[in-house]
Amino acid sequence: MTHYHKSSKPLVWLPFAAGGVTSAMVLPVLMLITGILSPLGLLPDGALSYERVHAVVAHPLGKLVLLGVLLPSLWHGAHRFRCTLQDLGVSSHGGRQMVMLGCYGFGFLFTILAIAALAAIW
Amino acid sequence: MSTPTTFTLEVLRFDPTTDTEPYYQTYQVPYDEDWVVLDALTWVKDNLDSSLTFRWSCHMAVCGSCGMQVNGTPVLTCKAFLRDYVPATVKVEPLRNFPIERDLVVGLDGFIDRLEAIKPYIIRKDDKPIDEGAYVQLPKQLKRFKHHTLCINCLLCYSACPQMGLNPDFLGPAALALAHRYNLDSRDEGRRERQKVTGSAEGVWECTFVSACSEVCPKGVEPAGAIQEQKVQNSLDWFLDRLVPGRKAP
Amino acid sequence: MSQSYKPVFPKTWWLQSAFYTRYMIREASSFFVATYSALLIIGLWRLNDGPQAWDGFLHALQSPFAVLYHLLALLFTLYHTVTWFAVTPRTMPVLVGDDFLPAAPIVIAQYVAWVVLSLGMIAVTVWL
Amino acid sequence: MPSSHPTDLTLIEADVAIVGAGGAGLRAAIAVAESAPDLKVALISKVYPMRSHTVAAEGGAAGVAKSNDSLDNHFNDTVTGSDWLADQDCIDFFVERAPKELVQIEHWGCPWSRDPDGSVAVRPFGGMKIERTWFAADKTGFHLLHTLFQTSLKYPSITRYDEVYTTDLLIEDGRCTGVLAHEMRSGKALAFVAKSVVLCTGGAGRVFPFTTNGAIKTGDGMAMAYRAGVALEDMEFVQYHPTGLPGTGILISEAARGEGGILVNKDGYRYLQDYGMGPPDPWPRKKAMELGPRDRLSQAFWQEQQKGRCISSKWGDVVHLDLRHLGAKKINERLPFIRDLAKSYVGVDVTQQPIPVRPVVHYTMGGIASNIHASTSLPGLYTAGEAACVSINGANRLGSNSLAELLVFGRVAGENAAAFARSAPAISHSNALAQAAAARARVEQMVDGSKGTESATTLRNEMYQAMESGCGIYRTAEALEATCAKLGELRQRWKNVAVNDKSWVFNTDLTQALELGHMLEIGECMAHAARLRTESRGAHQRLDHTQRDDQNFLRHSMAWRQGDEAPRIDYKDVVITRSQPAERIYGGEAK
Ligand SMILES: Cc1cc2nc3c(=O)[nH]c(=O)nc-3n(C[C@H](O)[C@H](O)[C@H](O)COP(=O)(O)OP(=O)(O)OC[C@H]3O[C@@H](n4cnc5c(N)ncnc54)[C@H](O)[C@@H]3O)c2cc1C
Ligand code: SF4
Ligand code: F3S
Ligand code: FES
Repeated sequence: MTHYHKSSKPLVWLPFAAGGVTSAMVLPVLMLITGILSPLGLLPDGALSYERVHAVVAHPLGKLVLLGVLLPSLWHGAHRFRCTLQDLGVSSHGGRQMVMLGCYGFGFLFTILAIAALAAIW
Repeated sequence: MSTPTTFTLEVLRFDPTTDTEPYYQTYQVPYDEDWVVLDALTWVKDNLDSSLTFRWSCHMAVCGSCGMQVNGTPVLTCKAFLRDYVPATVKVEPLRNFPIERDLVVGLDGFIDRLEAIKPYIIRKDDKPIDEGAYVQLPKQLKRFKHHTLCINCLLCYSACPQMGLNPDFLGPAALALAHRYNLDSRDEGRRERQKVTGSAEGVWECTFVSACSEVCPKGVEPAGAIQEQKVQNSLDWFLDRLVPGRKAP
Repeated sequence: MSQSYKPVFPKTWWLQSAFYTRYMIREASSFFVATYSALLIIGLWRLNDGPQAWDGFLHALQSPFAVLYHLLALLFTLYHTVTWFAVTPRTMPVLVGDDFLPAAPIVIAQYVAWVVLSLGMIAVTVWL
Repeated sequence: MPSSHPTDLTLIEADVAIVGAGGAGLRAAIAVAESAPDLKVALISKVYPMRSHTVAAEGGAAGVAKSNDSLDNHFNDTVTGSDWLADQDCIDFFVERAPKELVQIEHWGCPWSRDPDGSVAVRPFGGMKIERTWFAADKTGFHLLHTLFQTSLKYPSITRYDEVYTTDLLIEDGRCTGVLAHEMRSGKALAFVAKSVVLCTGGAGRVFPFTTNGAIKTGDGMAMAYRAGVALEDMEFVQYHPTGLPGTGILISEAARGEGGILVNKDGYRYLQDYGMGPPDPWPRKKAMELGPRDRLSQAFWQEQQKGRCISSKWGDVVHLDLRHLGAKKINERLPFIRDLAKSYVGVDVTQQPIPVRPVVHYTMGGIASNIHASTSLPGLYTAGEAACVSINGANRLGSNSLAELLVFGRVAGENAAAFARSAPAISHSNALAQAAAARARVEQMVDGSKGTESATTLRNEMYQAMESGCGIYRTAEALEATCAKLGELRQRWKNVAVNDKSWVFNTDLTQALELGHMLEIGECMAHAARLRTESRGAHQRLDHTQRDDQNFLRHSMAWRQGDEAPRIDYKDVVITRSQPAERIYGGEAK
C-alpha cells in the first residue's frame, strides 16, 4: 500500500493560481507594448521614456501593482514549467529534484531581484 | 454505401502463464448496427475463442466493469457502438496505466487501496440516532455535490490521465472526486481528516489539470473540477492553519 | 506472486492525441510567462541604473531575435489566457439558488475585464 | 512461477463468511461488524462489490415515509401484490423495519432525492396505494450499492475477497461451516472455514435469454444451497418487467410510469383499460392503469400481441411508453438515466418520441427457502436478498420492495449469523476439508482433464430456448413437459462440457461453464414447479388452468434436489395472519 507523504505544495500553488490570473489578464498586453509595439516604433515617441516609466515605478501604487503582477506570474511560470519538464519525461527522483531546484530557484532568485529593484527605485 | 457484413476486430492478448509480452490477435466478426464493442467480444468468446478474457456484467453502462481502450480512447465497451467505428478496424486494448492481468483484464488493487485511503464515508463527531429520522438536506445542498456521486469506478479517467502514467503513486481522478463528494456533503464533517491523504504529495498536487479525466468520463462526474476545487480548499486550509492562532489540522 | 504485465508509459505520450498535444502547448506557455516576467524584472534593474541603461534595454528589445521571442511569447500567452478563462467556471463553480451558474456568463465576464484592461493599458501608454 | 496447478487448498479462517457483496451481502457484512466488532468477516464476491447487480436498480426502495401513509397500507399492498402467496408475518416485520433501514442508509450518505423542504422525497410505484418509494433520481440501486460499499470500508473486521468465485458449501456435522472458492486471478483454491455462512448471491434471471439481469446473475448461491440439501422455494414465479428495451432487454424503470408515463399500442390507445386497470385518467392514479402490478401489465402486453395490436419494430413486437408530456425539466431531474439509456440504445429522445418497450425477465421471486430470521434448514446457513425466498414477494414482487428487502433481511442475516457464530460450539474441519478437496478436484478436472465435447454456447442456447418456450408469461402443461425433459437432458450433457481455456489465470471459460451448470439446475426447478402448479397466480399464468386455486395451491412450492433425477417438489403452507385471500382488484375500484 502506498504511503502518503506530507506536502507543502500550497506554498507554491496559491501563487501559481494567482499568477494564472495575472498572467492571463495582463501579460499579453504588456508583451505587446514592450516587446512588439515599442521595438517596432509603433508607439508615440517617448511613450516608454525613462522619465515616464521611472515615475510609474517610483510611485508606491505602481510598485504595488508591479509586485502583484510580476511575482505571481513569475511563480506561475516557474511552477508550471517544472511540471512541464516532468511531463516531458523527467521521472527519476534525482531528475525531479534537479528540475525542482532549477525552477523554484529561478523563481526565488527573481523574486529577490524584483523586490530589491523596487526597493531601490524611488 | 452498402453496410458491411463483417469487420476486423483486433484485440490485445496476454496470458502470463504462456506469454512474456502482449500481442495482437485479429478476428473477423459479423457486423450488426445495433451491436456495441462488448457484443463483438462476446461473440468471439462464444463462437471463435473461449479463452478471450474480459470483464463485463450489466450491459447498461452502470456497473463500470467493461472499460477498455478502443482505437486508443478509453470507453465503456457496452456503450461503444460498432457503427461509430466500422468499416475501420476496431482495436481493443486494456485500460492504460494499470498492470495487465490477462488479455483485457487489468489489476485494480491500486485503485481499491486509493478508495480506502480517502475514507469515502460520512465522518461526524456525533452520529444522529436512527429514531430521529433523516437529516434535512436542501435540494441546493444536494445539488452542490450530486454530480460527484455519479462515479461508477469504471477507471476510464485513470486510463486517460497522463499523470497516472508519469507518477504511479498519484491518487488519481476518481478517488479524489469521491473525496470531494464527501467533503461537500452537508452531512459530513470529515474534510480535514481526508486532507491528510488528498493534500499529500500523492494527492491533488500531482494533477496538472490535463482534464482528460473529465473528457472521457461517461457519467459527468467532473473529476478535474473536483480536484481544482480541492487545491483551492486545501491551500486555504494550509495557510489558515499557519496564520490563525489555535487553528490546526487534526 | 505478481505475474501481471506492466506496460511502459511512453515519453511521447503527448503526441498520441490532439487533446494531449493542446495540453502540452498550454503548459509550454509557462516558459514564456516565466522568462518574460524575469525579463521585466531585469528591466527594472536597468531602470534603476539610470536613463542610459534603460535606453540600452529598450534598444536591446529591438533586435529581431527579441521581437521574435515576444511574438512567440504573445501567442503562447494568449493561448494560456483563452484556456485559463475557459476553465475558471470549473475551478470555482458558483451556486445561485438551486442551480450552478452556467459557464458562459463567467467566461464572458472575464473577457470583458480583459479587453477593458488591455485597451486601458494601451491608452495609458499612448496618451498619458 | 504461475500457479498452473494450484492444487493445495489455502485455508482461510473467519467467523462469518458472506458470499456475495451486492446490496444484501454488504448490508449483512456491516451488520456483523456493528453487532459483533470482534468477529472476523470474510466477504467473498465473484466481482468487485460495486459491479454487483444491485447497481442496476433504478426506480427506488419502498418504506413508509410520510404521514398520509401507514404500515398497514404497505402490508396490504404487498400481500395483494403477492397474490396472497407471501408469508404475512414476514411482511409485517419487513414493512416495520424498512423505513428505519432507509433512514440508516441516509445517515450513511445515500444521496436520496429531496423535497423542497429538505426531507426525503417519495414517488408512486406500481401496485402501491400511496407514494412511498424513496429514490435517488433513477439510479437508486447504484447509489445504494456504492453507499453500502463505501461505508463497509470503515470496518476493520471486514476482509474482502474480490473476484473470488465460490463453488460449494462445506458441511460438517449437519452444519454449514464454510465454502470452497477460487481466486480468479490465480486460480488458487481457497477453503473458507467459518462458524456461519451467509449466501447473498442474487437472482437467476440469466437462465432466460432476454433479461434485465447482468451477466453475473446466474443463481450460483441458489444452486449451491440446493446441492447442499436446502430446498428452493416458489421457483416457478419469475417476474417479467413490462417495460424493457427491445433488443438489449435494458430496463426502463417503473419510475417512468410513477412519474406519469403512459403505455399505448399501435393505435395510440391506452390498452391497459381493457384489462381491468381503468379508468384511463390523464394523471397517474395509484394502483391503476400504468401503475398496476408488473404481472398484470406484462400479461396485458401478451394479450395485445395475440390481438395484433402491438407495433412492429426491427426488434419484433413492442408497445410505446410515452413520457413526452412530462417535459424536459422533470425528465432531466427525475429520469436522467432513462433519457440517456433510451438515447444510446434505441436512438430515442424521450422528450420528443415515445420509447419502444416490451416485457423482459426481471426478478426471481423464488429462492433459497428461508424465514423471518434469514436462516435456512441447514444450521449455520443464512441467506438474504434476491437469492433468498423469505417470502415477502409471493407470486409477484412489487417494484421497489426488493431494495428495501435486501436491507432489512441483509441486516437480519448478518446479525443472526453473528449470533450463531458466537454461540455455536467449535467444530473440527476434517470433513469439510475433505469435501473441499473433492470439490476442488472436480473443478481442476474441468480445466486440466481431457477435453469435453459439449460446447457451452450450444448448451446455453438450448437452455434459453427451453426456458423461453416453457416458462414464459403464459404457460401450458405441454410446453412445460417439453421444457422439463430438455433441461434434464441438458444437465446430463453438461457433465461433458468443454472448457477450452487451459490457463488458471482469470479463466472465465471455466466460470461460465460452472455458472451454466448452476443455471441448468435452477431452470429445472422453475420448470418442474411450474408444471406442477396447475393454477394461475401472480406471475405464474397457465393457459390450461386459468383460475387461482386456493384450495390446492395456497402453498409454497419446495424443490429438493434428487441427484441426477428431476427435483422433487412438495409444498409448504403460507403464513396468513390477518389478510384472508381475496380477489386482487386494481384500477378504479382498488382500495
Ligand atoms: C435492472 C434492474 C432494476 C431493478 N430496479 C429495482 C428497483 O428500482 N427497486 C427494487 O426494489 N428492486 C429493483 N431491482 C431488483 C433488485 O435490484 C435486486 O433484486 C437486488 O439488487 C438484488 O440484490 P442482491 O444483493 O441480492 O444481489 P446482487 O446485487 O445481484 O449481488 C449478488 C452478489 O453475489 C455475488 N456472487 C454471486 N455468485 C457468486 C459466486 N459464485 N461466488 C462469489 N460471489 C458470487 C456477486 O458477485 C454479487 O456481489 C432491479 C433489478 C434489476 C435487474
Ligand atoms: S470519474 Fe468518471 S471516468 Fe472516472 S471512474 Fe468515475 S465514472 Fe469512470
Ligand atoms: S486528467 Fe489527470 S492531471 Fe488532473 S485534471 Fe484529470 S486528474
Ligand atoms: S458492462 Fe457494466 S458498464 Fe459496461
